[in-house]
Amino acid sequence: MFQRILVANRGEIALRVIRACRDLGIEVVAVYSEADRGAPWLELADEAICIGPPPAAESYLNISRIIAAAEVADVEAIHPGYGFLSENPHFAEICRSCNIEFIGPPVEAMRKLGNKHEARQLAREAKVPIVPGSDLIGSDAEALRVAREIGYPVLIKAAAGGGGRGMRVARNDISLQAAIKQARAEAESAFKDGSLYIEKYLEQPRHVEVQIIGDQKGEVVHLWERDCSMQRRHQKLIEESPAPNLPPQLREEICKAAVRLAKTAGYYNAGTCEFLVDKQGNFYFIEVNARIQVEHPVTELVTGIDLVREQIRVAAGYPLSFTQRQVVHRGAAIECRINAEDPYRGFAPCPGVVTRWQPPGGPGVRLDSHVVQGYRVPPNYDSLIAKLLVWQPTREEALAVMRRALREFIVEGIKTTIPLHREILNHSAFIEGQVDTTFVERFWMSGEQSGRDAKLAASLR
Amino acid sequence: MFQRILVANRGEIALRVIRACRDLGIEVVAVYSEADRGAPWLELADEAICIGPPPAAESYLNISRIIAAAEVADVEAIHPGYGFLSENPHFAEICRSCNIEFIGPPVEAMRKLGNKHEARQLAREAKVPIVPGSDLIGSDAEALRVAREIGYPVLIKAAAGGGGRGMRVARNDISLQAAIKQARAEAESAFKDGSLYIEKYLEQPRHVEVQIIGDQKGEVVHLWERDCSMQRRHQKLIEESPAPNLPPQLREEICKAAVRLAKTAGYYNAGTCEFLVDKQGNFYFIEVNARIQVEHPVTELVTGIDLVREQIRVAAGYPLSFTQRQVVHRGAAIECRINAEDPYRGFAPCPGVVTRWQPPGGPGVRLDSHVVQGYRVPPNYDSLIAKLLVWQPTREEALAVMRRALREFIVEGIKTTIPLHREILNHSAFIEGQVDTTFVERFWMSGEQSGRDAKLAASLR
Amino acid sequence: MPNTGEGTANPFDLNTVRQLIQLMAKYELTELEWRDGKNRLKLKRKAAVVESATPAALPATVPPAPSVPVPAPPTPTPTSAPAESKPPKKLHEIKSPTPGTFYAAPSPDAEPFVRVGSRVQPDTVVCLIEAMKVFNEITADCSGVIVEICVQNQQPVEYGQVLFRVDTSA
Amino acid sequence: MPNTGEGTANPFDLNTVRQLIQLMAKYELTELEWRDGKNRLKLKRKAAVVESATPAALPATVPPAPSVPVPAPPTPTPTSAPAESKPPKKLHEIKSPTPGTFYAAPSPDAEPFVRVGSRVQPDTVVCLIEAMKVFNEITADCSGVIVEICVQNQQPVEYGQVLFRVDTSA
Repeated sequence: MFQRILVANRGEIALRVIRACRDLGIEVVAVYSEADRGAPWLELADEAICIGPPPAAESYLNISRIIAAAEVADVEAIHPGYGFLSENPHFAEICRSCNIEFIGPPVEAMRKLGNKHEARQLAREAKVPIVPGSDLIGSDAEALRVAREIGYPVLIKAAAGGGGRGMRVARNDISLQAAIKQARAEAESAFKDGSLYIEKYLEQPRHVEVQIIGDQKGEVVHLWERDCSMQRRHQKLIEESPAPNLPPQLREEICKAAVRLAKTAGYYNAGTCEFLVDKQGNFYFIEVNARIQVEHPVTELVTGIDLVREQIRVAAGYPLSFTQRQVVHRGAAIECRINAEDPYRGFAPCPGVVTRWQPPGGPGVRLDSHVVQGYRVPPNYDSLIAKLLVWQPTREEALAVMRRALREFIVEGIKTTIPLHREILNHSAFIEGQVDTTFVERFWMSGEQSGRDAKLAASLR
Repeated sequence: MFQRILVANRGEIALRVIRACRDLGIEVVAVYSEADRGAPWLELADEAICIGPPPAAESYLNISRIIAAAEVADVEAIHPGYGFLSENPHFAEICRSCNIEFIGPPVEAMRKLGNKHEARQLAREAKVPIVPGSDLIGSDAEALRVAREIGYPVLIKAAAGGGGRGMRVARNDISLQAAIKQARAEAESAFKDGSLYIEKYLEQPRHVEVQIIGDQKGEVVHLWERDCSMQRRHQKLIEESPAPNLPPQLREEICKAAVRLAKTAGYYNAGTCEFLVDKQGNFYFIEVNARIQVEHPVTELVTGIDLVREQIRVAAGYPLSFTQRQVVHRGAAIECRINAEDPYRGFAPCPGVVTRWQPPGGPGVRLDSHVVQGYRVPPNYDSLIAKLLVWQPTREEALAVMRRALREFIVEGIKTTIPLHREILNHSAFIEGQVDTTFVERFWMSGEQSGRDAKLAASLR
Repeated sequence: MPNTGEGTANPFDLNTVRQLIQLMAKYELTELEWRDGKNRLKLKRKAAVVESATPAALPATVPPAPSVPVPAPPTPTPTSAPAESKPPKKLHEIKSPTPGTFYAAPSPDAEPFVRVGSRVQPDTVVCLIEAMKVFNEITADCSGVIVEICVQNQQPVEYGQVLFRVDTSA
Repeated sequence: MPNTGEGTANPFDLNTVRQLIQLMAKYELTELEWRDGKNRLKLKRKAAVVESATPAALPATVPPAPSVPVPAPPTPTPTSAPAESKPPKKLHEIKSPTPGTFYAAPSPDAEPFVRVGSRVQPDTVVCLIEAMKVFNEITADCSGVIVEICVQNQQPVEYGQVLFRVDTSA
């Protein structure tokens, strides 16, 4: 096993990895930018090294400085967390060429899965259904032909994209051409790669993803699914497992498809296969997230398996510590993402000093957060400040416990998504498990709703 | 189901019951003494009623004021928590005579089990082994005869006792007579009942207890055992489940004995049968705690069953929501009691203002605490301020996670037992599961150890 | 909403500060502190001992709110609000010795024990508090005139809740 | 320490501060504090000790210490401690532009690039920082005399860590 690991990340996921290392008895080195100097999670690392100024490009995204820190700190492996360099195959390659294990998948699999076109090819190979659509599109004429073939509405997506950037919906020939132009420009500026593809646009689909993990001996298992349909602008707000109202056979099929795809890609370590499920019960592969995900604790709660520790173990060359049969899904878990944002003003980021921090607790509650009272949320990075999770034997009980925990959770000094979550947890569509990926936009972000809902939110204290 | 419940308690257990009510959708009324005015858990109740001045006798122990509050608040049931009136059959009787359900066992069972002599009689009836010894002793001459019969060392105990008061060990005829005199005086002053009995004193036994719960239809199940051998002066410090190194057959026998005893006593609702286990693998019934216990969350973590909610359900007349077969023990859980005490000065109470409160979190951690930053621990009541719990698939992992959580836990302004727990979690005897009930006295409370250990503790930060 | 606090609004402006400073000079204050998060006000004038001719407008005795977030206890009885307004003279408060139900009169049809303006002696019964079916007679325990009845007939009360105010100087 | 801060919006402008200072002088204030996060205001006039007429030494802009417990960052390099002691004159600090390993000399047997007392120009190479097998030449970027070498040969350094202090007035 590794003796010493470096965490190339910040905030809650840095703390999560630090905790996993402590639990495994591994020494852990944190790196930080000047914006995070004195941050509370650094105290829990065995060593902390400043790697640059606040801009991520000069610190958390700066490969040479992170490698330099890893060499200076004499670590055997780097955990990249999520975001930043976690899905950068070049970084993984450099780590390994410096004899530092990258705690993540093999470079080749990252490369292939990181490109949507190649990922679709892999899915075809693995007989995993994909959204009907093109391969890469060349001319506008070709796009038009393809769009007509698969039928409107269609979605135009950047091959190198993510997080909703470079995505456009077109509902007819005219809007298609405008959409292609916009998407290409956006993709070029964001990813320096204007390649696009077109696919069938699914109306009000559900987002279901499968957690997988594999070892370096070729064994891959799934840890069942998560439903992440509660999104706003392709950013997840709430995740849960099991996916409500998912027929057992469909569930089984999706999970098996994820394993097939991972094996076909030669994948190891943790990853997530994302699918869309339409109202007819068809499922379509969309992408693989080749890293640990924000919402991984949902799966930890229903399986009792610690995913980050398992990531470290398989990166060190150990075989998986459990078989597929030993992965038992039990009860129901829900995660609410608490962001430093004002949900009633378009989710505007709200960095600042947390003057009061009174987290919930008691039975069934897990909180992953790097925040302490007095912590200043810096404006430079992601707005996620806490992941509030509950586990209960049934979904109904989990909803009740989440409501209770949200009520107990008091944050002052900055705005958060807590009041929005209180609303959602009382919304019949969510309670009944009938949410699709357009839910938040339709119910909370339309102009005429916001006034009423702000009042409602206030009344929910 | 009840619509509205009153919690006749304070601190963490009041909060625990409030949480259970929220989770069940039941309205909850808190009562408080003037010492607890403005306490944080009161905010989470639907209503809070002041019942008296700080002394417990005039507030939390004052039956007529609590009943008056219950009538004024129009509740259907009272949850007594632990301590205070929880094991007072007279209180239970008054509640029920006022048409307010007492969330606890039947009065008759409480009466019998509350008297050690009658409890031993019940155990004999149920064929549950008891510590060899007398029934009640009359004259000193009789005591001498009994002591010689069962063999020294012997323990003299108050029939109405608890918490170690009225207890004495005697190792020969001479010390026996002095011990009886002292014990009788202590018992008379503490319980207004000088009745004593003598029993075999077990050297370095382990404390193993079984959680049971029954419904009003006569069904009783056990939820497996807890090991609470880590005590100081008969006050538990650490509890865990499963009991380490307990042979499976013995474990099964003890659990079945507990159910037999409860059924014989006509018991329902939650309760705990306490046993001593000697080095030869014999077990002896000591007493029944006819209430929810401080350490009940240990059992909740390994079974996934919420005991307080189940208490409320069975009090409302529902049958148990699970059968014995459905109670599945999974993994390992440990609880550390965090008290406002200075463990290096004889566990002297340390009330005062908590100027910094930074609780641990992340995977596997549960915290039950009524404390928030700025809270003032009043000097009037119990010193328990938090119960830190962990669950993991194995005991070894649970120990690691507990160490991590204790390291993260920062409390300033008052002294706590946190540094002592950090020491214990690194002590080989505890790690190996070889602790008996005399461990803390032998290792931490002897004079010559305290200096070294204070230093060691300081070095453990 | 007790658990949110008024937080962010209400920043200072120069004009406010100027007026404060002028007040300080006029009344010879040596110190003035003023927070808002959890309200705090602190004023000092020359030596704290020399209280001399108290300038009227200074709320010198405002107790600083605890720096700790202490929620206001939920009161089931909204009528206790008048307690906040400063009573004028020597007022004695008659408080409830137990949680229970307040009865202003010995029976539904009877006259109330006392009204505002009633003169009471220490042993005058002023009301009944029912707790556990027992009607406890509450006596005034002071001499004076009832100036306020703080609760309504048949209202539930807490331990220590103010029932009456009596002007003992009348 | 970046994560305590004085609160987000509304920094002062020169005009406001000027007027505050004038007010302080006019009304003989000795102290004025003004926060905004959770609003705080604190004014002192004259002083309990009677500090005579010294309107000069007004600590008008002293930032209040954070009330928040902020942990000190763990430093892997104990030798940075001298940084605490106030340097005497105009000192320029040469900092590491990257985490890496500090080399005082171009090769193990060679003389160090500089010693205490060495005079440097902006383009004088003062050390090497090795990161990812690349040896980066660090230049003085100022003119003056080396008065302190803050790290030892082959010591690991962080980004921004002070390597040398240069007296630029020498």
